[in-house]
Amino acid sequence: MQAHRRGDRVKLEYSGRERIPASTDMVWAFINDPANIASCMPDVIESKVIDAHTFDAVVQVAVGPVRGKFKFHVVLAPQPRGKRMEMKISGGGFGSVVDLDAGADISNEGDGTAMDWKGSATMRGPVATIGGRVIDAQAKRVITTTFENVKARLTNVPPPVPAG
Amino acid sequence: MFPAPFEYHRAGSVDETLELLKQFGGDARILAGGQSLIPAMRFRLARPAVLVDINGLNELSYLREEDGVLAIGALARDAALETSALIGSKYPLLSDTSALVADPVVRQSGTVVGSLCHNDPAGDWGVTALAGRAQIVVRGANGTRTIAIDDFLIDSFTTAVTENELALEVRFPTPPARTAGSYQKIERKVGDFATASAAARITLDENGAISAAGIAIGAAGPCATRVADAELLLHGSTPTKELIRAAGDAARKIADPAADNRGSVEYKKDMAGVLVERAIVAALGRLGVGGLR
Amino acid sequence: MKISVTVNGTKYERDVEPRTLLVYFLRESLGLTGAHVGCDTSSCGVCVVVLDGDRAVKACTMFAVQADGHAITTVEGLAQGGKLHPLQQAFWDCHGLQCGFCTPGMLMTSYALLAHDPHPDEAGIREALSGNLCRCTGYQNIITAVQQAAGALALEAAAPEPVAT
Amino acid sequence: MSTTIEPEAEKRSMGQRMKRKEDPRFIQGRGRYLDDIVLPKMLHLAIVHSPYPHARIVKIDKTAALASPGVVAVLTGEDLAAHGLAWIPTFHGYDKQMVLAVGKALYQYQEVAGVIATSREAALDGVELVDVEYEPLDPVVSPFDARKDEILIRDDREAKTNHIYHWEVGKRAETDAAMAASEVTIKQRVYFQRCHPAPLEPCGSIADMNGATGRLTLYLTSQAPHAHRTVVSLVTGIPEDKIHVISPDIGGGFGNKVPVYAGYVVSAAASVVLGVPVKWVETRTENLTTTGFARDYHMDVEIGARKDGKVTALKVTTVADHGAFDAAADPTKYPAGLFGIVTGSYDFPVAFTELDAYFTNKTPGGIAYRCSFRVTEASFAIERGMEMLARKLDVDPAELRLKNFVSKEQFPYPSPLGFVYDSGDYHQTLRKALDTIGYDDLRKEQTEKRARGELMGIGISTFTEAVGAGPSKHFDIMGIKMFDSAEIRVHPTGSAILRAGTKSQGQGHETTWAQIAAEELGLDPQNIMVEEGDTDTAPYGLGTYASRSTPVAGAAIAMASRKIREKAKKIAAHLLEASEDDLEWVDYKFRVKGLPDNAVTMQEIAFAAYTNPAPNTEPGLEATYYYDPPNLTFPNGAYLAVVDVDPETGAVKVRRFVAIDDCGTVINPMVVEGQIHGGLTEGFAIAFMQEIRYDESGNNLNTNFTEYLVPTSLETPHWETGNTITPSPHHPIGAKGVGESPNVGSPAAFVNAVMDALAPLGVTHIDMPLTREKIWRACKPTAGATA
Repeated sequence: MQAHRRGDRVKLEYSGRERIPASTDMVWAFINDPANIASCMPDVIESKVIDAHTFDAVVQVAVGPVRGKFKFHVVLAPQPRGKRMEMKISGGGFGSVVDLDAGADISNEGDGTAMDWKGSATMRGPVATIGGRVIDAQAKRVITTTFENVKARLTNVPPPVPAG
Repeated sequence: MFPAPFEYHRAGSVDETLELLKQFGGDARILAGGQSLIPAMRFRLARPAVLVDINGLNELSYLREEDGVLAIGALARDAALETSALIGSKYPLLSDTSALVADPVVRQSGTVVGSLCHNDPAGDWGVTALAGRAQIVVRGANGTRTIAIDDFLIDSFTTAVTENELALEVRFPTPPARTAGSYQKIERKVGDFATASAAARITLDENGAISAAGIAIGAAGPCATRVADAELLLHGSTPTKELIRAAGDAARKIADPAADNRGSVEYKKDMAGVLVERAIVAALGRLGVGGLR
Repeated sequence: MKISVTVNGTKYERDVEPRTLLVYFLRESLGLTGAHVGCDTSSCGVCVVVLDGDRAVKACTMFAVQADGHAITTVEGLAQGGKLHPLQQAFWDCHGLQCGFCTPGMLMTSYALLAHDPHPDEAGIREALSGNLCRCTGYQNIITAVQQAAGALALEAAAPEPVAT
Repeated sequence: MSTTIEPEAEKRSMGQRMKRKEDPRFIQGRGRYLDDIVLPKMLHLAIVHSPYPHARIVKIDKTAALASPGVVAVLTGEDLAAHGLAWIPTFHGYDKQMVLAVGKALYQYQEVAGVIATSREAALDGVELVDVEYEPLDPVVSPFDARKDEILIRDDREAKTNHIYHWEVGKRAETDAAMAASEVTIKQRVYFQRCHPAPLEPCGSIADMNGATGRLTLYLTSQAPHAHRTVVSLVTGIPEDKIHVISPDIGGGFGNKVPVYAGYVVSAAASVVLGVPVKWVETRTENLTTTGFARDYHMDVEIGARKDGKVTALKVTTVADHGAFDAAADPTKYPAGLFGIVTGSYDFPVAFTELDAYFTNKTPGGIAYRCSFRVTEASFAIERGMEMLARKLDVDPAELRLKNFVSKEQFPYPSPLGFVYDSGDYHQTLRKALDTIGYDDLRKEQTEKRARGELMGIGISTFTEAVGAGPSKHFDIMGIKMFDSAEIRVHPTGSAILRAGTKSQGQGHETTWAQIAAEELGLDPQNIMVEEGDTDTAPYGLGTYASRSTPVAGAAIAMASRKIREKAKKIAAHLLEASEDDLEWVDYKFRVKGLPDNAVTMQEIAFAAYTNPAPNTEPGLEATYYYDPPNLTFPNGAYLAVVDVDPETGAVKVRRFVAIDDCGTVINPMVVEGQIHGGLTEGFAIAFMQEIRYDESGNNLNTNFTEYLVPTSLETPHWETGNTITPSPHHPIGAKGVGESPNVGSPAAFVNAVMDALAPLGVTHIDMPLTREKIWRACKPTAGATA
């Protein structure tokens, strides 16, 4: 799985594709449950489902010199017609704000499902320039690992151990 | 800007350092030169609960050449390499690099091993370590292990050193005869991280063909990147303009930089190629091979 | 925690928080306000002091606790016996300063430079001072000043010990 | 000049390379800058900033911050509103600006709350804990988008538009007609990027409200302490006698320290509320993101000419980005500053310029960064335009300039946009620059290099500035006329104290002001102490910026000295037992005409003024003078840059740079050279690296020194300087001002040189900063197709 990056320092974009050996309906049902998504985010210390579409999560960040807790507020916006799931993840930590937007399109592929996803991270605040490369690494990790874990959970194999 | 509070411990020995790391685990960071860590702490981007200061371990400040290896201790500072006659005469690749890291005052504190452990994607030493086929010696509670640089650099800001280990030294193989290197960097001004960087280490055989090549680029991916295709191309070939251009193109192809204030992906990819070409030309120039530009 | 630091030849014992940066320790605990603060990223060099006689350090990128047991020289320690250090004299003579804010850092970086290399050429000085920013002078007169000071120090070094014949 | 008699060289003060009197304290680390001042019981203020460029503020929760150790208070915009301090007027009073955001945050990093604590660290700990809930709104980042009025930035204003004002000067119809009739025309959009002065000392304040006396002492990093005292009085209602502004040593200003900033107001409010001193010192990030930026002008430059190269018309149309408030630092009657200087050094028969300014969700500002109110933008526009015209006409750019210069016989020269230039000899100045650099040889070298495919360029800039604001008929700030002042008291033993309404930030006033007074009075400049920056002691003045100190306060010093000399003459007559009419001032002495040995020095006169005063005259020897200049002064110069371009990487090497300046009479050549070196370095920085850029979401991309690039000694070229002198006929000592000339004139020289190097590739214009990537792009074989 390859994550691609482009965009400006403060706006970083990632994309990738997961092939999941499960039916489209199963995948769709899985990612519509905030508890499932919360459980797929990496390094979650605690999470709290607020309603059918939102949850809060506290993530342990550990990239290079950065060690700390990052609070995320996640809102799921399913678009059932096109089987597209949009996620808005707003986070805070280090005196700055990071917004992650992710979208996944679910489609039939052979006897499984393809999940094409795209994510972008926008950093605001002093962190953007001093810690751009660090936050980039962390945002990439959160987004890619979350989708990898969705696949892993539906493939019924243990999720990969995140690097680091 | 002021760091968040932390607990400070000064290590009196390597063993004590390991003891402290064992005690505090992931909450602790090693403080060596501090030139990346302290600014990150001032912005509260880094907020370690514990700092283990190893600046008192003078026994780690060595530059030592023995058994075919140059060993650079964990406390050897960039400026020590910059001013060392040994490095200047025998290790031009390292000498070049030491003069281009950050700025001359920062280099009086910053350490080579610390920079490798920080593993900033735009850092300098990872690039040179790849081209020079360096190894890192790491000690933990269970003893010492030696890691090839390719296995050491894992991802942005992530290395093979675990929470309870201390990187003791980096080892560069002593260059065999007819070997030279060069480090090239584009920076917007002194003190900047690289827009693009490249290192080359070339060994010629008696007939003037390339018998060994180490080529790497920086600021062109999650961490410093070896340009294996260029190394393959160069190996066994006689240097020509076309060959060097092809090595540069291999770098252009593999470079996967992120766009930022320093430049677009397109520019950085091309600069990766240009700098690989220039590093090879400069290394060959040091071996008396000219007329390649 | 308690630290003991020798600054400009005087030993000070003080209690500091680990997170206190060396520059604030000097400025606020010891009242030595020559070293300034101009940025948060170790870029500008207005905070430079000399550690253990010959190492220029950015005092905003070092904790005061790290100076425990070490000797620090600041701009206030340059003049000896009521006489300006040749670097200070040269900065004055050559108009090597305007607003004066970068001057202590420039002087201390130059001091460490001359400790290692008593006869730097223009290129060497430009290189050595490239971790110190100045917004006023365009550096040109600073470089001239360091050259003048190097010459004066060489004369001073030669003077006290006449060659025996 | 004031005197036709040539004084003895060794007694002369003017024109001497006198070492600076202020230096001993700076080289010994004994300067006293704002952050060096510590007052008993002093608290520290740190500020909470908006991470969003445009957002509604839903809620501010102080609870956690107030519980943090050391935190004493948290102030928000609503708290300030209770004291009538939520909004303050902008520089010229046409708009108002929020101190702390109320309702909406209008730009990224806008001040939202202030945390006051017992230490700097504790204040920052508190800042982290202030919980602000934002509702982000779409930002407007470009003035061209602002113009559409689809998103209203300032709903607090009566006019529901982002348009701030339209300004124009000159003859529109005649210019359009002349342009249409021109045989050759050029037209180009030139963007002068947003940049920031970034003095090494950030801004700061210490407010100390004394509850017992009711007096507020404000230590400010202020280039204009008196103006700030008046503004504080008007805003707070505190009587002006109860406000004491002290501007200590300043670590560079460059226009950055002219406006009033939120931190000043919040620290003052906090001191009033808490009854103890409160200090605020900016971080570098705060300096670059919240205090006055400069430039941000999008200029369409149009020049018409005859085929023989004689210019026929000039038209410049500008769109200005002012950020979220109209806080541009310009005199009240000049919303676009002195942009009318855009006809430059050339004799245009007709010209017209207009400008429209817009609000955007960016930091407010528009300050005069080492510049006399938009003169830098104007000079860049005309000098780039003349270069493009030379290219179009295929004539040498030096020849084109020589052909079109205002000639020295034309002074005083009325420009088509309303200025009357005082003096100059543009032909001589450019010829001197060409000779110094060896222009003809360089052109030969360039021809040879071009034949080999190498890229070498020579750039010229021959600018004229308008500085020294200004005559009271035209120039005021919020109604206060832009005079300046000096007070001189000669002590009995012949030393003196001189106070002025200006404020040095490195310009060397303690030296040059003493030199002026010493020359006029025949005293030793070493024994004239100069004091500025204390509103309790200095006479009222408008401060130091826009190259106004020497033209205005320098004149006031000369005039105050002459007032003293008049009185001294009475005392001399008494001492020499002669009639005043029989005395002459020769060689720094009053002597009886025809009896050269019968003379008294100023020192002797000073002693007599206190011990043996003349009958029917007041004892003492002192004078105050408020100088209202009759006109602006017009420094000018010819700058030449030589560059080599590496097409492979886009790197530019500035090989040589020659600057010939005419700033009229020179007070201290050493100080003038220093000013020119510094200004050229800033011009170099602007041409090649300095920029405050925003992304499309309104994020500031250049928030500290790792991204806002200040050149070091290694990038900075070696400068070659020289001068010509045409004294200003209306200034008492003929001086014109110089601090800004090099920053005004040099950016065009650098850009013209690089464009000249790229001419063989067909490149005519690239906007600053000329980064390697932009030049690399222009050099790519496919550039023509993709540009």
